[in-house]
Amino acid sequence: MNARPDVPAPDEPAGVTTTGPLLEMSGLTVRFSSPAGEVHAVEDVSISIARNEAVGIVGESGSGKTVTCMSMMWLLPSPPARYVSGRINFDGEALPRTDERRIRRVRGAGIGMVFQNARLSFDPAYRLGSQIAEALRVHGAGRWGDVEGRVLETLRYCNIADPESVLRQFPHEVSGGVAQRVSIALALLIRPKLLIADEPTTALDLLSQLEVLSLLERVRREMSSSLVLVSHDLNVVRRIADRVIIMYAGRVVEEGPVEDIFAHPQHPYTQGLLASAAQRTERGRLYELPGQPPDLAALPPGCSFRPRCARAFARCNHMPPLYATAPGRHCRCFLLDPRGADD
Amino acid sequence: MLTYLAQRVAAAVPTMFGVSVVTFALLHIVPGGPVVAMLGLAASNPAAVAAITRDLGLDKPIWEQYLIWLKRALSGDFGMSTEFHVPVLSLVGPKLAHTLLLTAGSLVYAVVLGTIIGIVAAVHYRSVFDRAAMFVTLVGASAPVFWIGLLLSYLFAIRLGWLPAMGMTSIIGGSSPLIVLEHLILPAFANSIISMAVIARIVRSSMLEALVQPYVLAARARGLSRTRQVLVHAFRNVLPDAINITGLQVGFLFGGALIVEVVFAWPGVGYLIYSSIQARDYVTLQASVLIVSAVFVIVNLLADMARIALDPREQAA
Amino acid sequence: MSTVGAPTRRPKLPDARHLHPSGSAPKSSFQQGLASLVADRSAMIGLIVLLIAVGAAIFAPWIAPYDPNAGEGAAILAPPLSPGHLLGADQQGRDILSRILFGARLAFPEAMIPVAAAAIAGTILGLLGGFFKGIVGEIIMRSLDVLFAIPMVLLAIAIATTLGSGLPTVILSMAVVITPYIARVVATTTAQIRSAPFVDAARCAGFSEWRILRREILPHVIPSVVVYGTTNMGAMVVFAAGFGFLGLGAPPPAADWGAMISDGMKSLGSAPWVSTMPGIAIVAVSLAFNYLGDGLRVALDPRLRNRR
Amino acid sequence: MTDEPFVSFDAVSVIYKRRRPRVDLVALDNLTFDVVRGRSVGIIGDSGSGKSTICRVAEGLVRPSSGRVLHDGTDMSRASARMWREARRHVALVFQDTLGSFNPMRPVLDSVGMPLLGYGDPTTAELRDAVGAVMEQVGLSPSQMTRYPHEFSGGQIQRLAIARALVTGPRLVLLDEPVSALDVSIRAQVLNLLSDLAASLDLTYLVISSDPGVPRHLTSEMLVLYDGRIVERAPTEVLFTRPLHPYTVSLLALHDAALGERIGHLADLRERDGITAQTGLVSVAPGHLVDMRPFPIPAGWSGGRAHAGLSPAGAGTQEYQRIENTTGTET
Repeated sequence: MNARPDVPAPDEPAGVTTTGPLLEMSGLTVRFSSPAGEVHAVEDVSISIARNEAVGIVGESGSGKTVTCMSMMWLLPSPPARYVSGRINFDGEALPRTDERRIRRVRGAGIGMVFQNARLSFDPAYRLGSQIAEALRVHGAGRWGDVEGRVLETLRYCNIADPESVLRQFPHEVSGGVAQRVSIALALLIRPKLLIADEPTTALDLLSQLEVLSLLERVRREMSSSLVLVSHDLNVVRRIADRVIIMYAGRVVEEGPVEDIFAHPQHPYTQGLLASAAQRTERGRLYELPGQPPDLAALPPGCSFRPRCARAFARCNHMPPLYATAPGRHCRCFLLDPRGADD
Repeated sequence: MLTYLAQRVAAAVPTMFGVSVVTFALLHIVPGGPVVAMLGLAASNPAAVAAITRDLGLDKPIWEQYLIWLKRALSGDFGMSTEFHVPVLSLVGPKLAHTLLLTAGSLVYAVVLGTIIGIVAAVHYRSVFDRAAMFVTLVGASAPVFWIGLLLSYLFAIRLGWLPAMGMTSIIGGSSPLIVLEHLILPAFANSIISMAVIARIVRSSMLEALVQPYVLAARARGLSRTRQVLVHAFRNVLPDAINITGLQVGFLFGGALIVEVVFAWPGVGYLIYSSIQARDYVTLQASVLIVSAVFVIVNLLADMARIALDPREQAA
Repeated sequence: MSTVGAPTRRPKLPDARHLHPSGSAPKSSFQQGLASLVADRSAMIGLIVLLIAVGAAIFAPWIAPYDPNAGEGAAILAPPLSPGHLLGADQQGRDILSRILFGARLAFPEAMIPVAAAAIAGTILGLLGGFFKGIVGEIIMRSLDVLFAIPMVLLAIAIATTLGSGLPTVILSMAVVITPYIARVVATTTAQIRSAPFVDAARCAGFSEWRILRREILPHVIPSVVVYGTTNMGAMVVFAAGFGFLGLGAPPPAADWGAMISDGMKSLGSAPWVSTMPGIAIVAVSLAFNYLGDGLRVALDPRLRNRR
Repeated sequence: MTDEPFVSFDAVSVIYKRRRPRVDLVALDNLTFDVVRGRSVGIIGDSGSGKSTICRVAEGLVRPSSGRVLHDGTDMSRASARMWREARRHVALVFQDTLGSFNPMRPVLDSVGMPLLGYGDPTTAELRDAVGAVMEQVGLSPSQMTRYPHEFSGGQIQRLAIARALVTGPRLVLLDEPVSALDVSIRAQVLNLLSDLAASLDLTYLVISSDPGVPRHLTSEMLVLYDGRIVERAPTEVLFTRPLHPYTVSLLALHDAALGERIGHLADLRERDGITAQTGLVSVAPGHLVDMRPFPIPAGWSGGRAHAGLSPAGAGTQEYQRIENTTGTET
């Protein structure tokens, strides 16, 4: 096993309060205009990430999980995205969407990001080495000479065999697994306080998925940076995250410690998702969540899950709030209304 | 990579062969045969017809004539111009240089302005600039080159008098490069408008596609500035397409130059072809078409090589 | 008769939710196409301008104020809006408006006939070049390369000069010049579709190659040819005017837009309108074709049209 | 009805010649298996392990470089186009690129009804009735048949593809990654639909999937493919309860942490039964064969919480090591 190289933990600049959440996102609402009408991608989402915490965001396609994680550093270009509302507080300081200069300093330094298709997240016209150097240079890393050592070391830490030759290769010349591990290395190089991974294993073949997952678990154990892992695969999130947030039709529907959620999910959608993923069978047939994923341009009134919910009742044609059902646990369903779910 | 280039060069040879056959054939489908066409009115005198036929070896079988013609063409001998009674090559050679100059001038306009408009329109997608630029370029591409030339000539040369309206050199100023450049501005710009429109639209659509690619979003996530995302990453990947289109545009610019030369009396091959049409000087016409096409094939080849050199994926493919 | 596997027991299945996006009652593809075209404002403007222009061409003799070729001494180089001559008169005192109307009688055939002919020839060549790999395809594609090598204008001039000027020559030269471009559009579309999974699906369903060509490839090729043809009809009007300008079009004194511009060149300084007016007509018609072509591109593609 | 296998592969190998890079791609390496009526077969393995090539070979779209493909017992190596057309009548294929297998320029009626047009000459009325019937069978209302493919959601397009496969009453249906493009919550709907149809229409399936869970409920036997060759094959439940080959173990561990923990291992088997692992598949139990050849365990497979079963001593090719079954829980 490679001993943990000297990839320094993020050094705490003096004067910044080390207590309090690392990132606080409150009331995020993002919409897209499309030929089929206004798409409500994310509706009033509030997430807080503590320091050195791993949070999993789980949701199916169209749940808004990717838009949410990207909005943590106002990444989505608008147009086409439209930030209707939302405030972000990072590392104790407000991060207004208008402060382009400060956002650019946070992007890639405070927050590092890893994308779903790693090979496509590198520019096909440049070698991997020059793109890594470019990212470091933008954050004041000085000449390549004194950084190369650390780059090679970090690449080896990420299980890249022969990092020297990988640096000279073009993105399309390396495998998906290698590309993903290089992008993780690049994110780590800039010593981020928060690492966001948007479906890091989805586009990989099985063996590469194992490699990337093992690497993320190692980063989680050996690094002090917080991690946001976005995925549609519950097993992936269960292995890495401490806390998990379930999203459906652009809203958070359930949130809580990962073992709690897996042991006794409260929201009907979470229950359905877990049953489907575990391929539980009832009377010889797989557990089935009826209906279609929601059409974000034509959301039904009230709870978005109502059309597919077996336990829907009259009250569900209003939008339930996010009830606090236990310390650190929330659920957006009237069934969990502390005042009793009167029909 | 070299094999790919060798292939491209090899592919150009049959093309050139095809071009020579087409241009040679053109001379022979003239109604009444080439001789009658060349002699025009004097064709009524059978002795003259017989003399020319023997002289040009037109009595030999067609393919033999082609071989003779091709051998002489390769050695630069395209026969005598019936209008100016000088070897065609001496006529076409210098004029070709002037046409190349005019084409190069319009190419610079088209590429520089077209690319800039394309990039800015893509970055400010659906903005006022984008809509205006697309409308103006569409109108520009829908107007005849000579009409635009006349309008520009009327406005800037005749009414405002800023620029010369005719020719390449002025009697008083002589033919210093500055004077030539001054004469070049109007015709080159007139000729460039259609190609500028095409390049702008293609650069814009390629840029729109490139700007939404994951690697641009990733660059943004790494804290790169918007300019760097647009130019260093997005445009760098559009460059090979832009060069490819520019290569193809050279053909249009050649064609346009031939017509613009007539409007601005620019002493190029176009003007020569125009006058040789009037004078029924088929030998010159045929040679001009062949030479211009040959230059065009070579230019296309160069554009192809430039595109490959710039696109690493091409090299691997 | 079809051998449908008769289901022994129809399993009770949850009915899939109504279609998304929910749309009105499904009309035939023709009706959908028409609806999309009518809804496209710029395409409609293009269509109206074209209809007016074609109408002008057909009814020119009746609506033109003067005989296009009869010069009127007093009106020589009369400016626009002068009495009796809305758009003014040329060096021979001929009314510019009448000449433009009659010019349309030349402009449309000079553009539409070659594009139509080239569309047919180009489609056949393109299908052969794109669908049948092997030698046939290669020969066709290489011969097209030859035509591409010669600049369009030059090729046209070369053909026109050898066959003598006049309408038939212009139409033939233009057809020869455009065919390779249409053939290339068809060949690339065909080559793309050939490898699409739904073509494999057709083979698995027992379709012969010819039937695949007719039933799966043509529905993609025909719209792209129609759109490419319509959009480029405008460019052909401009190109045809080039012939007139170089004196290769219809012999004088016929009213040809290109020739009118070239005649106006002599008196550009004193009477710029002589050259300007026909140019405006060319631009208008050319733009109209472009917008109509764009509208058709959306109307003929099911994926784009019901997005509106 | 002959009880010949609907389709059988006899030592089929497929090698794609490639110019750049000049190495040949071995898609299938000496594959032998049968699909008999009523006993559906599942094939799992990584993308690029040659899975999709199996469907194309079974349908005759790709000719094998060596070995034979048999339909109902007849050797198709030198079959004429007409023989292939007849063979395809009883074997339907649901493509991996489902949306791509529908011509976007034609309403779904034409695509779903395509096999009918291929094998018969139905009138438009007959075509509409037949398409309407199969659409209802897969849970879609026939009124949608004039819509275009892009107007349907992922789950609905998958149902349409299944409907097309049913329209000529096949006996065997090849399902290439039937649900991999669908969301987890929609997958169960399609899988249940497939198992219902198998029961009601007496269908047999060949299910190709990268997710081991998908064929689990549809098949009675499973093959694990790696680099074009079978590394393990067993009755479905046996494969899930006692997977032996390290590759199978990793496939299962990735997709279901719990499954991964119930792991037997190869080494102690070899010692107990004295089987010398030299070439190819060796039978370790009735119907359970495992490839004993050394299997390269990539360096990255270290650690991992629920992945206790595998901890290689180092990188590179590695004789399979005796691994403690750390969890020891038997269900």
